[in-house]
Formats: sequence, C-alpha cells, structure tokens
Amino acid sequence: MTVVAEGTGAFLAPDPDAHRRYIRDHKEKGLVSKVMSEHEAIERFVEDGDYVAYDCNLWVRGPAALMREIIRQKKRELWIAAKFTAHDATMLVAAGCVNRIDVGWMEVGRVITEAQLEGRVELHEWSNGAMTYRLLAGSLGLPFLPLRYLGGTDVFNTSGTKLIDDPYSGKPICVVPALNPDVGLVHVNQCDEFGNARVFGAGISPVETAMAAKKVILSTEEIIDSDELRRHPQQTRIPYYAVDAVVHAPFGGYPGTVPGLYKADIEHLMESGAAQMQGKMDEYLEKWVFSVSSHEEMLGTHVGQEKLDVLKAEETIKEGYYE
Amino acid sequence: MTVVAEGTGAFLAPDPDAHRRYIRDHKEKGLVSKVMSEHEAIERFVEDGDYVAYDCNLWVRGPAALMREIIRQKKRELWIAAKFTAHDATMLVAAGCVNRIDVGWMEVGRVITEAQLEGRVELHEWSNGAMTYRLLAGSLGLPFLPLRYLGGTDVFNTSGTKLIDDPYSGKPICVVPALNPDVGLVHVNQCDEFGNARVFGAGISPVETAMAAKKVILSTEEIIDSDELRRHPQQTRIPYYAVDAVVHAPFGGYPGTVPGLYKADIEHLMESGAAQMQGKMDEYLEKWVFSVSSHEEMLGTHVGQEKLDVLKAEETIKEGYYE
Amino acid sequence: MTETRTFTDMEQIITTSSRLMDGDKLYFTAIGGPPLVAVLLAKRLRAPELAYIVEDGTIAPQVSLPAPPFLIAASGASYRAAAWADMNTVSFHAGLGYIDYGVLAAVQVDEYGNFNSTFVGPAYERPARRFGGPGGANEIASLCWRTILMTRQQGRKFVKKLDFMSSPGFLDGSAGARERAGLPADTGPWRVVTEMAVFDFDEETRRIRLKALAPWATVDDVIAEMEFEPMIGPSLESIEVPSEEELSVLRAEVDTTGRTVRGCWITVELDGENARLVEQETSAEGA
Amino acid sequence: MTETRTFTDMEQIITTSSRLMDGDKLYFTAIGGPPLVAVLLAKRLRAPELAYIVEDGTIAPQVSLPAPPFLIAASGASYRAAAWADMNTVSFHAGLGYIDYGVLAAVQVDEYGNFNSTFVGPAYERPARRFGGPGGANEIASLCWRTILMTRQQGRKFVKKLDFMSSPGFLDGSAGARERAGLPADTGPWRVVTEMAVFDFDEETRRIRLKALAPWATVDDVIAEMEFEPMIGPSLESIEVPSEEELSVLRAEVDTTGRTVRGCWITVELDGENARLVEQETSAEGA
Repeated sequence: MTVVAEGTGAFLAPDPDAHRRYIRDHKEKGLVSKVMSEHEAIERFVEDGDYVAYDCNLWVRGPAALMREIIRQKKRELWIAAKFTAHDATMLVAAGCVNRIDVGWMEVGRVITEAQLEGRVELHEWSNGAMTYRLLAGSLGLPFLPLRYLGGTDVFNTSGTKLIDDPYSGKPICVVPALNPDVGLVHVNQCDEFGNARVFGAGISPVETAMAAKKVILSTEEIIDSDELRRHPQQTRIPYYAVDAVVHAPFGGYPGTVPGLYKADIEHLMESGAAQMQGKMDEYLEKWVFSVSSHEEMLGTHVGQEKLDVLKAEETIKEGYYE
Repeated sequence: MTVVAEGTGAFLAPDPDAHRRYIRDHKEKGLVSKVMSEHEAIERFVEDGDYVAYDCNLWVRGPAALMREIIRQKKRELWIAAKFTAHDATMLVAAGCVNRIDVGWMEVGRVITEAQLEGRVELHEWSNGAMTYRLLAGSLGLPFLPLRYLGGTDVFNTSGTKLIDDPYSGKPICVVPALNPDVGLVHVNQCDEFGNARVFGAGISPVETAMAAKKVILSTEEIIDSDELRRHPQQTRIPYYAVDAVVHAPFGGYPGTVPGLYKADIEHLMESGAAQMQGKMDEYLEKWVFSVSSHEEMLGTHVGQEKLDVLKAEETIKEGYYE
Repeated sequence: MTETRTFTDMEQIITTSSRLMDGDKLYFTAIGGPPLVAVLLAKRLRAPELAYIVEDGTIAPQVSLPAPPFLIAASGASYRAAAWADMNTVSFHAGLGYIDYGVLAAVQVDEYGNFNSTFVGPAYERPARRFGGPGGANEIASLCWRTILMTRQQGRKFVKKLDFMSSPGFLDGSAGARERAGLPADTGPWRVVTEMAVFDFDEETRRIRLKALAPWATVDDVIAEMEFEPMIGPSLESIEVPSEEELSVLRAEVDTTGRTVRGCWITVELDGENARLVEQETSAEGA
Repeated sequence: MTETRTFTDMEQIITTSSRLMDGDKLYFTAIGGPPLVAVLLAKRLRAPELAYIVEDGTIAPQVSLPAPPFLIAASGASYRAAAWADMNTVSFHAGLGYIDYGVLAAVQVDEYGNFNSTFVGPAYERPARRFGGPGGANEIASLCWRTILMTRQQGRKFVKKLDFMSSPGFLDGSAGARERAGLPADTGPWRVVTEMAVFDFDEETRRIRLKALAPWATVDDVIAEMEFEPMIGPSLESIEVPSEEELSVLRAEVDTTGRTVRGCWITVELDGENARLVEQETSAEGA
C-alpha cells in the first residue's frame, strides 16, 4: 500500500479486530435492564486514560449531567473528541480531567490556551466533519475511510490523515483513521430500560458516537416502557445491545437546550463565560459540580424548580419533537 | 497504491468528480414541483443503456408501477442492480429490457437462466450487502469503500473487488467500487411535490439508492402538503434536491406489499411464478403491462377495486407506520 | 412402549438447529427460509427473549404466532421490532462484532465449510442450475462470530470442490486464511446441520468433523451421502428427533403453509432413547 | 439631497454577502455567526425560497423571524426544515456536488484564498491567540462548488503567510493543486467579502483580485489593509452600502441581540450613488 503523503499527528490507532473482541466479550445481548445512577455509570464505565466522545455539546442535547459527574469523580488523563463542542472542553480542562483534545470546533478561552501553553493539554487539529466521520468509520467496523477533504491544509500535516492513490482511478484521495472511543456519552430524549433510544431533532452524530464506542452511557430525559417503544421501531436510533448504562436524567442537557423540551439557560451560559474571563473557573466548578453530589441535587439547589418551569414553558416549539 | 489481489469482473466504474458535475449541471436546487405521470418520468429519465438501481423489490415497497412502465416503454440494454430482488429481474429480462445484472439475490427461474445461456444477459456476482454497500459508497460521494467481506471467495474473483493493505495497520482488507447508477427508482409512502420523501418501515436501501443515483424517480402512495411534511422534518429521509420526478402511484408497489397500507397479492405472485414455469411470460407481460396504458388502468382493469379493498383491509398492522 | 413419529428431513434440520440457540445471544438470519423458521421455533419454545436481526434491517422483532402465510413479504415479520433500520446498518452491527451467530442455508458445502448458493454446473456463464446468488450469506458468514449452516445430507451437497464459492468458510483451511483474505479475525463456520448429523470443525485443520448423529443413522450412512470423508469427533452425540411439541409448533404456528418445512418424509419408531428408521423417502424434488 | 447612514463593518460585510445569494442555489453555512446571518437576510429580503444546510444536519429550515436570541442553541434554528439529519449526512450531500455555495468566516486569508480559523502565533503548540478550530470550514470549503469568505479588511487578516491553514483555498495556486491534494475537481474560493471590498480570483493564477469597492473607499485604502498586493480587476464595481431596510431587518429581525453584527461603526454621507466617509471607528475590540 503506497502512501503518497501523511500527517504526523498522534491519533488513537484503529484496530477493528480488537474492538470486535471487546464487543464480543463485554456486551450484553440479552434484554437486561441497564438503568443505574450517574455515579455508578461513570464509576463503572469511565476509566482514567480513556478516550471519551460525547454528542453533542452543552448547548444542544449534550450529556451535560454525565460530564459534570466525570468532573465530580475526578477522572484523569482523558482524551476527548472536541467535535462541535462548547464550554464543555473548558470545564473538563479546568477540572484537570483532560490532557489530550482532538479538535473539530470548541469554545476556546484562557483556560484551554493556558493549559496548552503550560503543556497540561495537547491539541490535535481535525475538523468537525473529520471527527464525526472518524466516528462513522468506527461505527461501520472499518479501520479507515476515504474522504475528500483535509488534503493540502495544515490539518492534513498535523493530523493522522494520509494521502493514497484511489485503487480504482489512481487519483489521489485522503483517508482518515477510524475512531473507536473507549467511552461514548449521548443524551437522548427517550429510551427503554434496555437502552433502545430515541433522539429527536437534527443532531451532530448521536448514532455514530454510540455505535463506534466500546462503552456507551446514555443519559435520558425519559425512560419509557419497552412495549411502548416497540410500537414505533423506526424511532429507535440506537439499539439496546450497544448500550451499557441508562441514566435517568431529566434536564440532563442543562444548561443547554433539549429542543422541544426546554430552552438553554442563557444566564448560566453567561455565568460560565464570565467565570472563565475572570479566572474563576474553580468557583464555577465548586458551585455547579463539587458542592452537590448529583445532577438532581444541582437542579434543586442551584437552579430551582421555578427556573426549570420557565425553561420548559419558554420552549414553545414542540412540532417535530413531541407532536 | 499496491493492490494485493483483484477480481476480474466488469463493473460500472466509479467517477465521483463526473458524478458531481452531473449533479451540479442537472439538479434543481429551488423548490419546484416535480410531479409528473409515470409515462413522462420514465420517458425523460430512463435511457437505453442506463444503469438502473431500484429499492426494494416487488414483494415489499418496490417501485413496481415504475418498472412496468420501463417495460411498457421497451427500454433496452439496461444494467440493473439485483440486490434483494424478486421476480422483477425475471420480468425485465423476459421483456428484453436488461442485458447486464449485478446479482445480490434475485428470484431465478428459466427466464434468466435461458437468457444467460443464450448470451442475452450477463450476470455479475456480488452480494446483497455488497450491492447496498456500493450504493452507500456512491451516496457518500466516494470512489470506493473498504469492507470486511467478499475476500477469499469466488465472488471476490469474479467481481470488481480488490484486496489492499490497510494504510494504517498494513493488514489486508477488501475495497469495493462505489456505485452511482444512472437511475434510482424508489417507491415511498409519502412525499411532497418537491420530492421530500418519507419511507416507513425496515428497508433495504431507499436512501442510498436515491442519493447515489444521477437521476431519481420516486413513486409515492401519497403526495402530501409540503407545509405538513415540514412539521415532522425527522421523517424526511430523501431531500427534495436529489429528486427529479415524483409520480403519484397509489398501490404503486402492487403486487407487493407496502407495510402498514396493503398486503401483497399472493395470488398474483403465484400467477407470475406459474407463468415462468409454464413458459408463458409473454402472456403475463401482455396482460399486466402491454394491454394497459398506465398503472391506474391496470389496477382498474386487471385488479379491480374489490381486490384492492381486500388487500387494504387485510393489512391490519398500522402500528409504527401510520399510527 | 414404542412410538412412531413422522417428520420431514427439513423439520429435523430446523429443530436440531433451533436447539443450538440461546436467549442471550444475537442471531443474524436471511429474510426467510429454514434459518428464520429455526429462530422462530427456538423463540417460541425455549428462548422467548432471543433476539435476531434480519438483513432487511429489522432488529429484534416480535413476530406474533401463528406467523402470516407469506412472512417474507408481510409486516408481521418486523412487528414490534426494537428498531427498523436498513440493510447496511445491520451489517455494520455484524461488522462491529455484535452478532454472535449467523444462520444460513447452503446449496453446496465443502470440507472447510465454504458454501455455494449461486449455481451448479460447469461454469459461471453456463450454469446447469442457477440459484438466487450469495444474497446476504457472504456478509453474514464473514462478519458474525460463528455461522450455523443448514443443508440436506446428500452427496451432491457435501462436495469435494464447490462449483462456486459464494460465501466463506475456512477457505483453504490454512491458519489465518480468512484474515489474509481481509475477513475479521476469529470468525468462521461453527456447525453444519443436516437431517442426519451435526458437524463441527476441527480446531487445528479446520476440517469438518462429525459431532452428532441421528439415532436412526450410522456414521456410514452419513459418509455415504458426502463426496469426501469428514473427520469423526471423539465422542459422537445423539441428535433427538423432533418432538411432538416441536412439530406441532412448526406446522401450526411457525410455517403454517408448509413452504419451508416440506421435504422428504422420515418415519422412525422410538423406543426410549433409541430410534429405528421405518421409512425414508428419497426424492430429487425434496431437495 | 444627502443622507447620513451609520452601520458596522460587519453589517456591511453581511449585506454585501447576502446580495450574492440566489433563491435557486443551495448554501452550506456554519451553525452561526455572520454566514448564517447573511443567509437569513437574503432569505428575508430577496430570496424567500433560498435553501441552506447547516452543519448540525438541518436541511432547508424556515426560521421564523424575529430570530430567537441565542439561535445557535434554539429549536427555532431548525424550524420547519425539509429534513433533520446529522453532520455526516449533510457533508455527504456537499460531497455529492449538491451544494453550490459554502459561506464561511475566516480569521486570516492568504492570496490564494486559503484561510485560518485555528490560531495566530509562532507555533501550533504556542498560540498567541487560539481560536475554535477548523470547525466545519475545512469540509465546506473543500466540498461545495464555490466558497464565499467573510472577513474584515485588516492587514493582520490578509496575510502573506497564514499562521495555520485550517481550510483550503487554491493551496499554492498551481493548476490542479486542489485535485492533487485529493479535493473534488473544479471547486474553490469564489468571493472574499470585507466591509470595503469584494474580491474574486484570477482564473489563471488563482490569485485574489479586487472586484468591487465600497463607494467611500479607494484601491489604496484596501491595499493599505493587506500584507500583500492583490490583483486589480479590469473594471471595479461599486458596493452599495447597507440600505435602511437591510439594516432594519438585520437589527430588528435577524440578529436582535446584536451579537453577530456588532463591530466598528462606519458613518457615510450618501449623495445619489456617491458616498463620502464621515467617520470610521478603528478598534481592536471590533475585530
């Protein structure tokens, strides 16, 4: 196989056969309940050093409650897929959980820049599309996929992209390595106790993120009866056998929105932005993560039912999601 | 690019850039109505010598009315993707429309066998999965995709599959050429006049078939209002800009079933099987295709409202499709 | 106290295969025929939770029995599935290693478990008899961890050399042959089930090996219906003939039209664990 | 009869860009910022049927105006779309050649239309200022037929050498450079829009070329705000300043919080087709 050119960046090396063996040996094929607390899910399925992909981000249907639990449990040396992510990456870096980031797009401020300059975090440049595409490759069980971008740019040079000759036409084409993260975190609208999951609305890559990952944790706004779920099989986008943990987390996307259900809490997003500007991320994390023992407690103590009701009431568009 | 081994079969060569130019120059990006008769759709968009892919088959949600129109218009020298197809291939061969078939699985009887022995039709062996996968590659805009089967078998030897070294691991892996058919035929449950389409139920590859093709003809059980369609954007699986023609064809899948709407006409399927056994395909085609000028006339003359009502009434499962 | 029981060769193949299936494993079957019937039988009688995937994209359906007559084209086949997807999606799940067993029927099988569903005859362009093609079998036999093959015990089916290798077994039987061809590691044929026998494969040579025998058949009976000699396992197990319950469920609930279970009739006289062949129909048509 | 009009540099960039857009073309934008605002403005004022695709998988939405305040995280952004898909799917549509124009913002642009949205500073590991990253720009600039780039007219933005090439223009400008890098044929940057100028690219050399000028600016004004000298087109067109209607729609309906349109204020005195610069705010903060 002649490689015409290749980037020099570090990347999580694909190994489809090793991934297959993991799936064979660890996945539950029978219908068993996977409902557990966020604490148990993160404790059991996220280890220091893991590669973590999450979909989508703190703004829209992101697994925000799960990410706060990762911080609360002080996971370390994570490598994250920052495809289309907001201040999630900042929080994880500020909390010292992350030391490598594959970048598609993320909100960057002084927290990440300082961490990079001080050598506490290493960045690897890709793009949003390239990262979701690498997850797609991982979700197809392949070692790589050809793609028709990245070529010619510095992203090519500093990433794990290669340029080969198309075996059919002989013309040059790029390939990127599949990504099979150790952990996939997806926040969903509804799922049953086994993990059959529905996701409503346009989305980044909820399916690829779940299907490519070794360990899959879903947080869900609602756990619905499996018989009811089976009345609409086309709505199931993630099948139960891919799922290791189901965490019941109403407002699990807070402070982001779950379209059709509640609006983003813009006030909170501003508070987080200001915390970074003022160098007060520690205080922010203390308040929103460490001072409480759970997502539920955070909602009760720091958000309050009144605000939750407002966020719900203000999301007037239900069409296409819940009607 | 070192190719370790390769099959020797003929295949429609992929050329993503030529496909892109076709799309740029011929596709309508604005919202214009594409509703037309089956006669006009087939006359304008199917040419002699075209490669035609259709999804799925005469048994389940197949574009049966469109295929009969192809026969009625005596299209010639077509090359078809016989992935998961029933007696459609037999009908097309009996009518002299087809001289090349890429085989996944098809119902084979004396019509196809005799045509093959007499040199009127050439078969190329793939598999159901490989054909839908080649369409997937075509629908991703790629020249090829790696895949982890076909290798080692006679399908590899007699097809356009190649064995290369994975550029990441160096391990052997097969690749197959993308398929961008000239024509994609898909029967859908509902679409708007622009071609935004909904397909209900498990399916073979309705989306890949449409997105990979140069020219896309939809037949549809129902044309629905575009504003209504936009109330449930997640149900749209084929976007309007890929579609060239929308043919309103209630019972367009007859004699097959459209799950949730009407049952297959088993009596008809038996009649077609018997016609082949008895060497009477000409009579079968005369009755069901040539003696009428349209799908609508065929339904009225040869099926009858009473039977149509029965086929509808007997499809008692609506769940997941229409409720 | 003896009892006489009559069943078709295919009914024996289906019941034997269904008994190999467990509720906590995941199966991949073609859309119809003996493999699907075997899965439905296992689900109905022994493993109601058993989940299977069909190449048309149906994931873990709950077919309500009695099954509709033309299941291959009936909405009942995907009733109350966990998910409705498409052909590519389910093969990706197999490619990822989620699917434990593929269940398939074959026209010809060779000693390494490679099989043919394309044609028999002198050459690809000149078939004596042409069949439907590889269908979904190539991908199922490549991507699932283990493959269960169902076929009749006939010399023309167990051949020294396939007329066409539609789908892979252990290829030439050499170590790593599948991996060198690009297939996923550690996969391959696991059992071949006929009306007379169950075969497995020798771990070292990858050659087919007789593992179990119908109580009314001998090793010689089996070998007489093969073009090559299989290895013989260290201790041959006995296959039970279909029980009254299995036959009744098969005929009355799973395959009500008899399209799949039809074949050559076998009549045995049962006496405890022993069975004596009373009559075995031989018919080209039953193949 | 003269009239005084005041608008931000970004409002000029957005209105100029929006006037390049047609209702029978398909556009691909990042999820927010100036490109999306320009598309919404075109849709509201001139081309209600204009369809666009967003990298989050939204296909041809009908955002009802006034737009919600934080559109990037509001269900209003995908309201009444033709389809809700995902990020991979929409980039496949671009890869297939369906998308005519990509609309993007850039931190730095070079003379071949390559651009940077990753960092400025001495080295990747040591950014002076780090930005969000390529985002969806690399794929949009590679796969759409033509790219419209939006940026401010400043020397630090039009640079001889990018600190990092996040996304491709014509690369080194040589014939076939994009194709040799694996990108689809016949694609590339089409216009670069600033508050003072519109650039296109010379067909032969692929170098950026001044095509149109704001009525209150001169060629020298433009060149003074670039590190390199652009080619000058054969006949320079005049850019119209934002109309009262455009500004009113922008401010009251499209970007009601002013998050996107804010920037340095420009005040001009209009007299027929002529415009005289009254005041131009210069502010590092506005960049």
